[in-house]
Amino acid sequence: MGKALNLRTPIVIASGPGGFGEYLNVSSVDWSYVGAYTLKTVTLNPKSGNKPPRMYASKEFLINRIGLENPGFDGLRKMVEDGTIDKLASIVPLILSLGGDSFDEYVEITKLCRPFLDKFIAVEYNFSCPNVHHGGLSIMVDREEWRRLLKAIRTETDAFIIAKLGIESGFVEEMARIVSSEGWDGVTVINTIRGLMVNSEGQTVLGGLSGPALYPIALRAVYEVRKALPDIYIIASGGVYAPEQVREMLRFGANAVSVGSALFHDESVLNEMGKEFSR
Amino acid sequence: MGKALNLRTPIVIASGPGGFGEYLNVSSVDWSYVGAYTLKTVTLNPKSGNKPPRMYASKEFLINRIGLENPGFDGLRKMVEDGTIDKLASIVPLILSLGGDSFDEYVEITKLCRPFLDKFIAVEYNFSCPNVHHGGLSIMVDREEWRRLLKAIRTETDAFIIAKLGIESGFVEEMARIVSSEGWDGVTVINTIRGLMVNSEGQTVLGGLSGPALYPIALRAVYEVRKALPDIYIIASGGVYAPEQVREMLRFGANAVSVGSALFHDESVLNEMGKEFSR
Amino acid sequence: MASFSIKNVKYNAYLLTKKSTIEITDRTYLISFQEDLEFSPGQFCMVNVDGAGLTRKPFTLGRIEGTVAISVKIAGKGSEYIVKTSERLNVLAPLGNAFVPENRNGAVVVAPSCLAEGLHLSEHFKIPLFVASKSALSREITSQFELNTVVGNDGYLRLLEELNNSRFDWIFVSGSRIMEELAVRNMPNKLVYVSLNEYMACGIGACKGCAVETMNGIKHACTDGPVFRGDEIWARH
Amino acid sequence: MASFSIKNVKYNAYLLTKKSTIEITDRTYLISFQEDLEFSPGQFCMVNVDGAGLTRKPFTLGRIEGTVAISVKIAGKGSEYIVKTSERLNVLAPLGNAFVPENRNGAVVVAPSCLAEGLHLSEHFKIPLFVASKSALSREITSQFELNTVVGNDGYLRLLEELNNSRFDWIFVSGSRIMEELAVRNMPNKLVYVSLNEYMACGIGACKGCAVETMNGIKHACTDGPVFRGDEIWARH
Ligand SMILES: Cc1cc2nc3c(=O)[nH]c(=O)nc-3n(C[C@H](O)[C@H](O)[C@H](O)COP(=O)(O)OP(=O)(O)OC[C@H]3O[C@@H](n4cnc5c(N)ncnc54)[C@H](O)[C@@H]3O)c2cc1C
Ligand SMILES: Cc1cc2nc3c(=O)[nH]c(=O)nc-3n(C[C@H](O)[C@H](O)[C@H](O)COP(=O)(O)OP(=O)(O)OC[C@H]3O[C@@H](n4cnc5c(N)ncnc54)[C@H](O)[C@@H]3O)c2cc1C
Ligand SMILES: Cc1cc2nc3c(=O)[nH]c(=O)nc-3n(C[C@H](O)[C@H](O)[C@H](O)COP(=O)(O)O)c2cc1C
Ligand SMILES: Cc1cc2nc3c(=O)[nH]c(=O)nc-3n(C[C@H](O)[C@H](O)[C@H](O)COP(=O)(O)O)c2cc1C
Ligand code: FES
Ligand code: FES
Repeated sequence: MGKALNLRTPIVIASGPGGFGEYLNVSSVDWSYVGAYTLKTVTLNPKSGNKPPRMYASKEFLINRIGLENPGFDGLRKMVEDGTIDKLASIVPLILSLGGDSFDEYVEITKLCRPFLDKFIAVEYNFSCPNVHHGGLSIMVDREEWRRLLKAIRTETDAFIIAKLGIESGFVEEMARIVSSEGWDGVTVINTIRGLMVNSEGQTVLGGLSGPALYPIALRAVYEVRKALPDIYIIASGGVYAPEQVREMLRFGANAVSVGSALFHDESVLNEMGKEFSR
Repeated sequence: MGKALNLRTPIVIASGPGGFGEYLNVSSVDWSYVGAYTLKTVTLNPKSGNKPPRMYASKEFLINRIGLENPGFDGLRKMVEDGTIDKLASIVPLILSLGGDSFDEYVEITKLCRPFLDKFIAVEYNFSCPNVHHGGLSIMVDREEWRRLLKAIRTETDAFIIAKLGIESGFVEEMARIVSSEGWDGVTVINTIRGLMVNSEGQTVLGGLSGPALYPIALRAVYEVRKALPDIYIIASGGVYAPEQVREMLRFGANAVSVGSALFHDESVLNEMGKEFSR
Repeated sequence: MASFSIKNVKYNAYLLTKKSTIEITDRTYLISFQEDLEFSPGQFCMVNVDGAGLTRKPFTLGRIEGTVAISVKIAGKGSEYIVKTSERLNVLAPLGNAFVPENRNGAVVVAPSCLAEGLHLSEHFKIPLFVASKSALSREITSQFELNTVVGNDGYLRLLEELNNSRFDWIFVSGSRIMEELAVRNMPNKLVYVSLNEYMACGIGACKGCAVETMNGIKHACTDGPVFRGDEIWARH
Repeated sequence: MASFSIKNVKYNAYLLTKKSTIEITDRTYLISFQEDLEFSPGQFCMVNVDGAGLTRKPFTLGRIEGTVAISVKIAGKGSEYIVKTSERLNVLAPLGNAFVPENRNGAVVVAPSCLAEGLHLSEHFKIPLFVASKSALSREITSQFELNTVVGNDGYLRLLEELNNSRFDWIFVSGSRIMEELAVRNMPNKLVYVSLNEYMACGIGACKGCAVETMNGIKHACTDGPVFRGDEIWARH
């Protein structure tokens, strides 16, 4: 058996839609029903993100091209130093999400975060953001380079580390095999899928698709990864909007289930999802 | 400029949903509005396909696990010899789709088909069927082996050859670059995406997703491939159900647009789509 | 292996105008049409349900005193659309093979969802019709047609037993998969025909979605059926 | 760069019961609610539209003689749901910053879609309200409120010219993006405030979707706005 996170419930807030804890200000959520809150991906240097428009939605998809807007390592450190992280963590366990624009940046930010990694129950590495030009998806084009990166990160930390994988860089179960063989503890599958929509003003929105239409794809990814790797820790991500879907994801092999875009519809669905697992 | 197919209209019937020409029996379609009809993928040996259930649908997705049921090369030869292919081709130009379970099978069937390839305006190689255990998707896991296969096929034939790519074996624009660099004429993007649904009888249906929800993903794939390769011939496939979508696909770089699952909704949409391009 | 020859047939798309819609039983309706179209007993059509479904939906065709009809059980959004819409229905027909029995010494058993087909076969071949329903049929239906009806599971099992010991050479059964399987298993003395309800996308042999495992390998419900010999589908023990 | 400090606020989810829905003009409605909730002029709420949209939808809040109200232009399925449903609305509020002008020597210009907000500001700050509409307002609205209305594009441009030469120190404009941009460009003598309509998913600063390019870099309409100084958004030439 691989290591596990032992969450109080298997419900996890996805990296990005939950920002840096803003949903903790929404009074309708009972956080004892939530197992962990993943912060938005932090990169070494701050990013101001992409130009607007950054979002659009159809009936089944939400498309976003935020472009990893984040305060960078310095911003994160400030949140640690001013007690924000401790305050958030006192309400719900936190997962840190890290990203980078290059091999060196991934390693560098890992090193820099080491002093306070114990404030987080796990670190998720975002290898699959479709909305940045370097890093994210492109780091995975060169399979051998990526494998070296996985090895390098594993060497830097004993934390519970999770690789977040999309479905476009290679068969997700093959990617997960690589992750596992480098001694990582878990994978999050899937991330958004690259899409293109033209909005009502006629602007082209190139971004990542999230929402209900991802669900059967994410469910399949969970199934394939579990089939390939009986012991790896799996966080399911993609189109989960209802308690039945949490149950189904768990049934097909997920250890935890992440909720992203559904927060935008009604964050109180977290209560319904978490209730049955709460002790 | 790369070679082009010079279709009478840019509307193409997708491989699979159109079977082996059965839609030519439907009287509501005016075939002068259709540029080409791709036959269902043929493999060296006949395949009886997967066990039922083979299909299921939600509001936005159709899932299928046909498993490349096809009569094999011998069946195809029979259709050539008994005049069926000529009869079909006299109504609408045909594209042959070929698949295989191994390197050798792809090459072998190419050789065997050579004597009658002139009956087809192009040959599409299916490298992306998610529903067979060997071949299809898995041939692409080993990138170098796949590149050798592309080279070997190109050596065997002067036909207009097109590689059909999914989005899961690697970034589709990277895959297309490889295809182009091996001297191929075109790509069809995308194929179905692997999904999992539980049907109303509680059976697990592992198959490929097609239908409306694929559209923004396919549109993005067309955009990315066109950006990477200004000269390659692109057939767009995925979720095209309406004339506006044909126009949009062409606007973002497609040379032709394939119609698959939409046939199941109403094949007469082909008339609406083709009309404006008809001379 | 299924054959891959392409049939020399024409499938037409018709626009059918509803003439009447009457409730047969709970959530199941008999819809008749103003227009005529040519087809044989046992054949089916694929009905376009507009935004209510990604594919056309298969329904067996029936003819009642000359009028084309289908019966529809509301199973989801598509069938609900068919029952409720006042628009004309876009229908691809006729599909599948005509049912041609070896003789006329047979009987038909249908669920209410296949009543149109049942009435047609009964009228066409001049053979008795039995309706096996979960709940009682509506007054409108029983007043319009003289029907032998059995209600509930026990009633159905008794009917099968009777028919198994009857004078008929064959029994045609059309309803749910469970109902058809029960018929095959519980009437070992008889030749049983079943009309299968496989998931269909094209209805014309193109998509290969409607595969059925038979004693003779994979067949396709739309082009090899929809009617099969029961013992080709279910072994009898 | 936008700041990343998390605000020390509580966002509440309310269930609001409709009290009245009246047509303001073509496809635009004023909806008032039975329940009260606390908020300041300029703030907005995110309304859950059930199956009619993947995200909650943003609407500026208004208060008219003590009653909470929103105005809604039917722009798509979500806004149509809000207008038509008889269910209670699930609303996250109050969001964004209160509008705090430097003095009370201002005026408010709104499109009919922002009438609730306009009435609120006008009442709260005791300042004049102008409504710029494409078509005439309904009798119900004009009989209930005394409104200065201009109809059509030309009327709007004339109003802007007048206001530009008026005694007011500032003008608050809330409507479409085009309407707001026109106001900034055509009232160079005035401090113009605009309430932006960026695409929003969360409304609380989490998703970073509502980015606006300002003269001072990227800001977020939901947490830095929704009201901005016009000259922070559009250069004047
Ligand atoms: C040859 C044939 C003849 C049929 N004749 C009749 C009939 O006379 N009367 C009648 O009431 N029903 C008949 N059926 C079943 C009918 O087609 C389904 O009930 C109908 O398609 C349900 O569609 P829906 O959108 O309402 O359901 P959905 O909500 O889409 O699904 C509900 C259930 O209906 C079935 N179903 C859905 N789509 C299809 C499909 N494309 N093909 C087959 N089954 C599907 C599945 O079991 C599914 O789980 C027939 C089926 C076949 C294959
Ligand atoms: C802070 C703020 C306050 C607003 N106040 C009002 C108001 O008081 N009255 C009013 O009528 N409208 C207001 N709007 C605009 C309103 O939110 C949109 O018209 C509404 O969301 C349309 O939703 P739909 O489902 O009907 O449209 P859709 O069919 O989804 O889209 C139609 C158009 O509406 C806009 N839109 C859709 N979804 C959103 C979204 N999530 N966020 C922002 N815009 C969207 C887009 O321009 C889109 O092209 C406000 C917007 C913002 C950001
Ligand atoms: C607005 C938005 C921002 C996102 N930002 C990130 C991010 O910073 N890091 C990351 O790993 N994933 C990010 N994602 C992806 C989500 O974590 C999630 O994997 C994806 O949205 C699919 O799940 P969903 O359908 O539940 O939203 C973002 C998604 C959205 C919609
Ligand atoms: C029932 C079915 C069978 C298919 N069979 C094949 C096939 O044999 N070969 C192939 O290349 N693609 C096959 N496909 C994929 C389609 O050609 C097409 O790429 C895919 O369905 C996406 O397009 P659509 O959304 O227009 O259907 C099949 C798709 C369906 C739905
Ligand atoms: S339904 Fe398509 S082959 Fe039978
Ligand atoms: S709407 Fe999400 S950050 Fe503003």
